[in-house]
Amino acid sequence: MNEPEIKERVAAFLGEHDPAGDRLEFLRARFDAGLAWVWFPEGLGGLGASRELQQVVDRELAHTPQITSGVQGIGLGMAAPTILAFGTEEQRRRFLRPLWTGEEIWCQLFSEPGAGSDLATLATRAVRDGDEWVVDGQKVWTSGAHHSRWGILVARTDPDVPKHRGLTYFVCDMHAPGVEVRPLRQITGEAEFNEVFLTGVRLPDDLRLGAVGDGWRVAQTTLMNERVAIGGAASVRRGGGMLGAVLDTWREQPELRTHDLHQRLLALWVEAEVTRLSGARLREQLVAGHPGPEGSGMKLSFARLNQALSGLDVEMRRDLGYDDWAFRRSETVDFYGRGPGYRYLRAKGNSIEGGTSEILRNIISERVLGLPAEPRVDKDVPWKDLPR
Amino acid sequence: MNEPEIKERVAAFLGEHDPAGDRLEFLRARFDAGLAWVWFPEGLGGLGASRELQQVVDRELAHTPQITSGVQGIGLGMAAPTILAFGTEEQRRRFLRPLWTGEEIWCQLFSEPGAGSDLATLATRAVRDGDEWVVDGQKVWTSGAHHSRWGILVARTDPDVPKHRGLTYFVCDMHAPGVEVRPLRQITGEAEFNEVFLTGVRLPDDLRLGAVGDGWRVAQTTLMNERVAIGGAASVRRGGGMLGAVLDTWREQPELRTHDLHQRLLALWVEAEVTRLSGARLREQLVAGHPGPEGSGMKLSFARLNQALSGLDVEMRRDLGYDDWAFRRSETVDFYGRGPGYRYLRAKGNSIEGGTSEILRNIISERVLGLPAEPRVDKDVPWKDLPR
Amino acid sequence: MTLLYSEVEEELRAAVRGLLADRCPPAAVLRRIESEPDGRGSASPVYDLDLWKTLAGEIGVAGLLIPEEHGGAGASASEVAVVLEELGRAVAPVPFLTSSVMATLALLPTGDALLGELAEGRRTAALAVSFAASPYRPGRGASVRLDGGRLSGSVTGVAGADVADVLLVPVDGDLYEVTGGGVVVAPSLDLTRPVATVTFEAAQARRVGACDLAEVLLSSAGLLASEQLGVAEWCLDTTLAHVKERHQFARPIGSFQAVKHRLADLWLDVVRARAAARSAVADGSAVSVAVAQAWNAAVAVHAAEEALQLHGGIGMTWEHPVHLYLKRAKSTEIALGTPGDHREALASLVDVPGPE
Amino acid sequence: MTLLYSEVEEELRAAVRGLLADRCPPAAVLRRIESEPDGRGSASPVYDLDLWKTLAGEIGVAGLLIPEEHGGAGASASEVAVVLEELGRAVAPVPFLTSSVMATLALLPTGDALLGELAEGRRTAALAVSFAASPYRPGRGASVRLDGGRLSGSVTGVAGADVADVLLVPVDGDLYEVTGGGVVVAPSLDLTRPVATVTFEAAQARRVGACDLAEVLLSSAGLLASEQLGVAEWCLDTTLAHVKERHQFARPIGSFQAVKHRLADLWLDVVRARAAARSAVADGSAVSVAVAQAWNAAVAVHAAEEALQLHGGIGMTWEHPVHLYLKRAKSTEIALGTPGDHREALASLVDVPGPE
Repeated sequence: MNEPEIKERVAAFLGEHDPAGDRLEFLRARFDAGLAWVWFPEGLGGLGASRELQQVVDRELAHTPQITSGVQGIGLGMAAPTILAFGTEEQRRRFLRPLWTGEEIWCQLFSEPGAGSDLATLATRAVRDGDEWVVDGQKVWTSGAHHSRWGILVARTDPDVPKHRGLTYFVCDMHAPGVEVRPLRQITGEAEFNEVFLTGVRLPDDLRLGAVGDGWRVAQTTLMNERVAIGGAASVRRGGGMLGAVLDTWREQPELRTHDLHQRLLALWVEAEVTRLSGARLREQLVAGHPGPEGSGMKLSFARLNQALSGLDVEMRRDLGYDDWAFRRSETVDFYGRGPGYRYLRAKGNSIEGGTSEILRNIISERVLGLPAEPRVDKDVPWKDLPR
Repeated sequence: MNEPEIKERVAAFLGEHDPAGDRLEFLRARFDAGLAWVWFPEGLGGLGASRELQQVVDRELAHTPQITSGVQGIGLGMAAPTILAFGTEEQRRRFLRPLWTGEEIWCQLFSEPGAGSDLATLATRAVRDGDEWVVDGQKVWTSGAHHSRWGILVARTDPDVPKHRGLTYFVCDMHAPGVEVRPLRQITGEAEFNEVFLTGVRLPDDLRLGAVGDGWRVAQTTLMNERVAIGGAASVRRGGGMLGAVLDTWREQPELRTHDLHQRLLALWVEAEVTRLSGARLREQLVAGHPGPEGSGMKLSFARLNQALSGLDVEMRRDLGYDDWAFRRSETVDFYGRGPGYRYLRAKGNSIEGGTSEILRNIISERVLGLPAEPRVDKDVPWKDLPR
Repeated sequence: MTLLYSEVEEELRAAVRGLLADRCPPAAVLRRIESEPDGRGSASPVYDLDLWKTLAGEIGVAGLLIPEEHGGAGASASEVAVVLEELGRAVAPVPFLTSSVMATLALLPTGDALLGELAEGRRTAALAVSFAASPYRPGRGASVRLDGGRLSGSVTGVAGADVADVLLVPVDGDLYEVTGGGVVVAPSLDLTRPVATVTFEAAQARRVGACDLAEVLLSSAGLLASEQLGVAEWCLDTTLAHVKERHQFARPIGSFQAVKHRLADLWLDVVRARAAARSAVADGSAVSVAVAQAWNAAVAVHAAEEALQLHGGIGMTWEHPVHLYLKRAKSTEIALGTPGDHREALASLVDVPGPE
Repeated sequence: MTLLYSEVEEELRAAVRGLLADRCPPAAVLRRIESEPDGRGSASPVYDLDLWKTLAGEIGVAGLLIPEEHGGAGASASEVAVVLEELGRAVAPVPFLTSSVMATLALLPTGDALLGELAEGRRTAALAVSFAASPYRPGRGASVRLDGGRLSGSVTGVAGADVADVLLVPVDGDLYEVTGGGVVVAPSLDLTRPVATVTFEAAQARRVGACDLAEVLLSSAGLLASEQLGVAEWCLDTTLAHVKERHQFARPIGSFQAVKHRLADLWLDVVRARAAARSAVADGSAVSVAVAQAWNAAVAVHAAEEALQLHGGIGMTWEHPVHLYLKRAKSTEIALGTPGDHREALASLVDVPGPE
């Protein structure tokens, strides 16, 4: 399928469906027409076309009702590709359509208090009971859990084999008895995330994704898609982003300037700019079909920059205040709608969430630079015998 | 023995020996009077007194002929305490007197091209042949080897046991056939150090120090004394040392100043000052008899400061020149008699010589902070089977 | 002049630390924060006045700087510094720095009778000066003027005002005592020492005496370096304990070399912060204070940031106390001069002039 | 505008890299240095003129910037930059930057016939400007004046003068060709590109045309960023190879996490240096050049310093080539403006004004 053909399809679809009508009906129809994600197979919201063509569709449908990328992010970015890759035909048909239309929201049940960087050591148990699995454990850093219909869940089904081998991947019914969601307050005062307690939660075996014991491999698909999403080098304009927030104040309030701050700000301006240029170069490589390894570094760079800039911002303003400590849920990270104190605190999470900077440096040094791994002490030890 | 008593001894000694007479004779007499190092046993240059009393002796004899601490440094600081701790009575009597008077210069034959931070992996072999040992191997970073009479040598006598266990400590006769000394040119152009090639060097067994296979333990005594010497937190005045060299130029040539350099220089001034204060505090602790663990950090701090300051110096002067690349031997590090380029290059060695900064951080983290060691892969492996 | 701690100081430290361990563990501070999470309102329930009573009365910290003839202990800055280290270690919500250090330093030259009340801990004072002011710019944030013996104007970012019985207001070289000032606490970055805006509308004021505000702020800044040292020490110690305990990849995370090296470097920073803090109270000179502030303020922030990062996700949660230290550290980076201000002051103090 | 390398550029790179691997490995450069270790004397044997002949003539790098009508290749800065990357990677002792970039850039606007000779590599030129001058202060180190058609005065720190047949001297907005200048090479920090003092005593001079020296230095600085990238790349690659090979404690030292993390950070710096270098030649704007110089000069120094440290003792020896790169990197940190100069320039270029 090529660009003119796809444009024709969109035109035909628009001829049949009025964008000014019911939003949900329109979205469902778009899915059924294969215009949701064109690189998905036909019948599952796609046309089996190349991924680049999606941009054409999105352009053509820019002025029609849209899905809400924020709250649907985990479903779209992580659950969907995993269901596509490992789901049965039945699972794909059951889950993908309401996932895409936003009728069903998804969350991710991976991290645990004891399993962060070392996710494979997770302890949530799933024990088979006839046609069902009984799940017990605790998950953490689950955004959107409180309005999710489904969760992608990795649980331990065999503690007697080494850690990577005893895991199984499930779709967790967030409405099932025994699922308890509690907001997790962060240092910013608000709660973006949740803790999810699973107590005797019964999941039918047809909610299992992939084979028993194959959960680690299935989870890799999810995580690869997460990194793509986070490191996705969103286009930033020169002097924009977190730097822009600082520069606005700098320009508006000359009385705040000192030589110390000036020199540091100039150095950060340069670092932000070379990082921006790297992102631009990376996108050019992607477009040219030669994605480089540079992507692994973008998240690391932005975390450092955000932290340095937001720290400078607080210091520059000599602001001992804070905009609001109220404990409430927030759905998104509102860097620019909030005060400098919030930005400073929230940016601290940038080097932890979605892979700590330490883990990213490990990954770069081993996968990009080819440096040898450290001696492993957990390779062939049954999970239950690991020190913790 | 107390202060008045020792003063009396010195007075008596000075009554018998004319400081204006023959230098060597005076030094020998001082040794024989037990006033060389008073904490050594009687008959070996000392009086079995407490170490602090040495300061009294040194003060009283300040205007008499002195030993030359530079070229004798390794003998005095490293060989002597080791001979005292592990030598036979005969070895102590043979070596200590000419060592102290400077009649015999000593060098250290520890490091090898393949054994730097991991000294215990050294490969120089010593094979027993009757009453002698035959030594083959290569040592490196040996200062003063070219005018040394003796060297302290660690060699492998048993390759079939784990690395720490197969070593033996010797006194190497630097005049023996098969000892070849070559100057080792450094990046500064000059040669402070040597490579020493040992080819079929025959050492009688009575040059062995300590038991066969006990060389690692003996070497620890030497190395502990080395660290004390290097980390010795020499008293620096505020704004002195490497900082002083930069400040002189800064004050004399205002046209060199920029805001960038100014801010960096002020930050380094502060770092130099807090490091100086730490050294002062460390010395107070030593005097009070409570040496803290802070000493381990001094060498690390000074290496960083010297490197940052000398780098700033070159940049500030915008000096593309170099004072002298001539290849010649130098006995000491002449930081202030040479140009900024020399200081910049030579200071790079500060984080390598006498324990790299990486090794020092390992030591601090494990011995001071109590952090766990990394998994060891060489603990119980015979030396000959180690990967290299 | 010594950079070591005396035996008396170590005893004082032990007494304060023991009391705080018992009465003011981080969990207790967290509970106090929770009690009014949005920080709004005119009184700050965060202060533990029972604890303060014991500290001030039984251990006698409130009168440390006050001469014996005024009912104090006549102790030196060096002892006060040890108390500040311990209070920093505990982010203890008590008005020691604001009342027993800053307000007291302002009062001392006047010999006013209020000193006796402060020494006994019967009353608590605050200096109505912005915490963001510095020895080099003492008037920052203040717009108070004297008019017919009455004070009008406001001061922003005042620490300790919300817990003070008495406000001491410096105006044009003189110090005034005011009892009726409007104190409005704003949500503050530092949850354990909120700042307030203090407003006077023709408030009655008693002239207490002369006040060299820059000098008061300089001495306060020197002592603040010890509080920052305490904050950094807690962060280092707590992180060390965490990385020894926390396992990932079947190893304590403290056995990973990158973590070890960072902590070794941090330790070295803290070692030097200790020397700097001691030096600032040993001679109290403008140079020593500027050095200690330039170094320790940054070390405290860095230590708290490293602590948060090495705690991983748990460090981002409200329930773990590390954020209290980060917020305290970041606030004191601004308080009484930023590191950059103090470095700038050094330029002339130690003859490292800038360009032009 | 693209930040990628074109196919033509990659072919050019392959040709240059192949030749250098064959004719100019680090060991060969070291041997050339050894040939006159003290660096004194008027001619610098360090330059490899046979290699230069092949590069200039066979691969045709000398005429890259020169339009076809003057016998050059009429290529873009982007291609020149790729050559500089490779020459930086090899610290190749050839006068490409000084003759084919700096002198050529000065000549280009004049359309002078000398361009043809430079393009063919028959002659080599040097711009008699201090290597420590910058676009913001182009006259640094120079004191040449015109008097009755003759030049007098001197320029310190001139790179490439000792290997040049022709000196091009900018004086008061004009460019002069001089063949009889006194060139005295001083011992230089950069062993592979020594600097000289050039002295004129009423030297005969031919006016070639007008010269916007600041513009020439700006373009040169932008291209120098690619040489610095090459230096940094060699340092990173060589260090990676070393730490994979070198064992201590029965492990490759590259398996130690602290080493791995430092190299990951260094890699990220180099990745960004590549983007910065490409940007500087893609648009050649003052902003892009200042950014590339501010970043890449520092990255090259940092990469060389890390390389030395991670090579341990061997890195401190004359026989290992890492010092050639450290000396080159440190010299180019000063050349054509320090990172601080370029950041200062950005203050006005991108509206980040300083205090006052």
